[in-house]
Amino acid sequence: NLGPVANLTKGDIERYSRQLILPEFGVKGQVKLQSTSVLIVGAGGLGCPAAVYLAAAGIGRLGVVDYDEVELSNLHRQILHTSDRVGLSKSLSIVRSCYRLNSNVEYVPYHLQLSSENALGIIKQYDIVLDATDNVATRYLLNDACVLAQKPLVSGSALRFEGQLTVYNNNGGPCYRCLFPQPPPPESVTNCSEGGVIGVVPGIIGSMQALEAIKIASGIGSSYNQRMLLFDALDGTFRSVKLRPRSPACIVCGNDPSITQLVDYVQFCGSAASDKDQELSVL
Amino acid sequence: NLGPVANLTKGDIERYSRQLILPEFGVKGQVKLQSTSVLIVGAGGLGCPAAVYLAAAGIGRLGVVDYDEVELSNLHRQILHTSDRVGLSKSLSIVRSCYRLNSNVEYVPYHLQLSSENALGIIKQYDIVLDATDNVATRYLLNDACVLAQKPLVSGSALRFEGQLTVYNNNGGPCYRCLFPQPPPPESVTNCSEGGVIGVVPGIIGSMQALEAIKIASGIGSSYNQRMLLFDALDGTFRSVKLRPRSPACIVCGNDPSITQLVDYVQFCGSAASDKDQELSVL
Amino acid sequence: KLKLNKFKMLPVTVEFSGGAELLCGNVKKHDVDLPGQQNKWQIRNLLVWIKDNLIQERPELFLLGDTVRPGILVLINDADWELMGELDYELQEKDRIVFISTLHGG
Amino acid sequence: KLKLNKFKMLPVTVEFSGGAELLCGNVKKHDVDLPGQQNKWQIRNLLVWIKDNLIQERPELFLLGDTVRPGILVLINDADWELMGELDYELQEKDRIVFISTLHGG
Ligand SMILES: [Zn+2]
Ligand SMILES: [Zn+2]
Repeated sequence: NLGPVANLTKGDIERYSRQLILPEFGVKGQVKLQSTSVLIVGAGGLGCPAAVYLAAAGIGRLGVVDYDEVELSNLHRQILHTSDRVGLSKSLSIVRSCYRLNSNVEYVPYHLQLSSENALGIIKQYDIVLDATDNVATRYLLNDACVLAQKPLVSGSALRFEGQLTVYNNNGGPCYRCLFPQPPPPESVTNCSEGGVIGVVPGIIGSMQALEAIKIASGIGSSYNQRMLLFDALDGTFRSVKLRPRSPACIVCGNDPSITQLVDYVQFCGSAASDKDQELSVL
Repeated sequence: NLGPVANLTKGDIERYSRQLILPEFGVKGQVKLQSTSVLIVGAGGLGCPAAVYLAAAGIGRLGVVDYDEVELSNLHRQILHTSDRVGLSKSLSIVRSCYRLNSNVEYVPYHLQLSSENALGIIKQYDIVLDATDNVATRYLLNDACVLAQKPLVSGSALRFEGQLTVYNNNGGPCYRCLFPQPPPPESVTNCSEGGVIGVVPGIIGSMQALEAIKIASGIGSSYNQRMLLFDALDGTFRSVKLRPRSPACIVCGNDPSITQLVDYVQFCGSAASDKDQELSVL
Repeated sequence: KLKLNKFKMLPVTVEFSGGAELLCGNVKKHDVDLPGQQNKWQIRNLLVWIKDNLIQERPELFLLGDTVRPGILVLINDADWELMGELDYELQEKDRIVFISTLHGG
Repeated sequence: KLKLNKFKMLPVTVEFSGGAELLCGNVKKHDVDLPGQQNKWQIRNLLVWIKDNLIQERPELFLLGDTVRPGILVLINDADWELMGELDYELQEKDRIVFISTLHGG
């Protein structure tokens, strides 16, 4: 007994049959998924696998934000772009690739840089947000916007042979600021352009972001509230660690927040929202 | 100091720059990768992510074996196929998608069913083999062929919310028969058509297969010789367990093997090499 | 009248995955107290106890003769049971024994 | 002449990841014996000991004042140190203390 099928077309039932027959997911999970909207911020190494698996599973609406264009040096890890799209908008490129896989999803490419001015207006239109960005300033911006708009933030990151994953601002778990009230010193921050990355590492973390978003959307719930996954590709190990809960003293998600609207994150972090213009640093 | 660049073109250096700057990988790793050939058997949920990340990283030659054509019910997890390719050869579909991402790789699609007659001839032309199949008979066939041809076998599998990964026949580790001398009773075997699967689970396992193949090819070496990764997507946990070493008594990889050429695997397993025609079973 | 067991109970964790949990009412993790007995608990005794106490359907998909059926991998504290003595392994308190049905899908 | 320490050494494991290992000669795992001392070893003492004994370059990217610099997450036996008392936590034998530099790339 698979439950109600009212909202699923015959084509849906065939396309999604292999997940419909899972009792933990089923028609109920599929219908919920199809009525959920997910915003992916960052159309790079994390955003590509996250987008394609959410599209494949039949998410209702998928927004993709990126201000950048496809470059040749992206293609070792950003698997939804193609050689002949070098120079094209990354968000548009992701949408084109996902559309060919599943045209039932509503796609919204945003070719723009997320900012304190536009973030809340965009995020408010989505149920779940994925942080697939590549810099500290946008990570704080996205965190604060998700707290203010009350959206769960599925956060992934990758560098060299390592990856990290957690879900912020969900079910009593911490937000990014609860964990990191102060930004790191700019000279301690390394991005993929400077530090390098094995392409399949963001592939695995981005896929995990899609998985956790699917679990939240379908009602299963995330395994990474107040937990963080640490992946080391060199020795092939995954470690799951317990994090602090939401901090009542947090200046954005606490009981008496002092941040009630978005601020200037480039100033706060002392670094720009780009992975291109920074000088080489140690870690 | 990045080492010799003799074998890398200017285009290569730009395309792979983010992995070239990793000291553990570097130009040396890239050159090794580009002179390595990988055969992926199975162009489905595991084969798609494995193929695309190997292609993106710049593997030298990529062979893809599958006898099947794209179906609509594949598309929730087999992310390199597209809606308008339903009916097209899966191996060809994977090659077309990978070619658009990286045309520097030599692609060889095999639209055929791997059999005791053709397996050795194909496998001998590759350095590393990925088991991305969906049935027991082909898994034993592939194991025996890799032992006879002395190739490492990076094995992945996925069902429902779970995935498993290991590397057989490598560095003193066991082969599939060392671990499982007898095939499971056919009524205990479930495939993705019957049991269902969350699409991103083979996505994560297939990506891990690509990672281990890249580590073997580039000289880093695999973390999964004599180890198995167990992934449970429902609770988001990964567990790595220690396996037995190669068995001296193994009938194919042991000291006095009785299997010195490929046998009849459908008869051995009591089941056909297809995920379509079997009756529903419990697990 | 209560019949007291003069031997100490042995607490262990028994887990099933890869589909083997479907034989146990779809419950993956079982914290169990094995009844006290004069002899040490070996894996061979545990298998019988599991068949009698945890398996709810189709025991032939768990046991074949006196051992697990082909295709089930047994782990003792995250190591292949072949490294630990297989059926002869003597259970210790808090041991974690895992039965994994190997997957074949892709 | 050997100067004997009458207090017992404290063996712990210190690990670095996410790039923090680059400050320690790119070595991720350090099994160390902390010298015996009259008072209990707290994390606050460990930080100083690490700075003096493991950090090979740019200590300002590890410590800021008497605590770790912003952006480093400290784990005590796989739990966020904030759950364990932070600087005041008293080290136990075989504890595993991990310093993770958070990643921002994608
Ligand atoms: Zn907070
Ligand atoms: Zn063998």
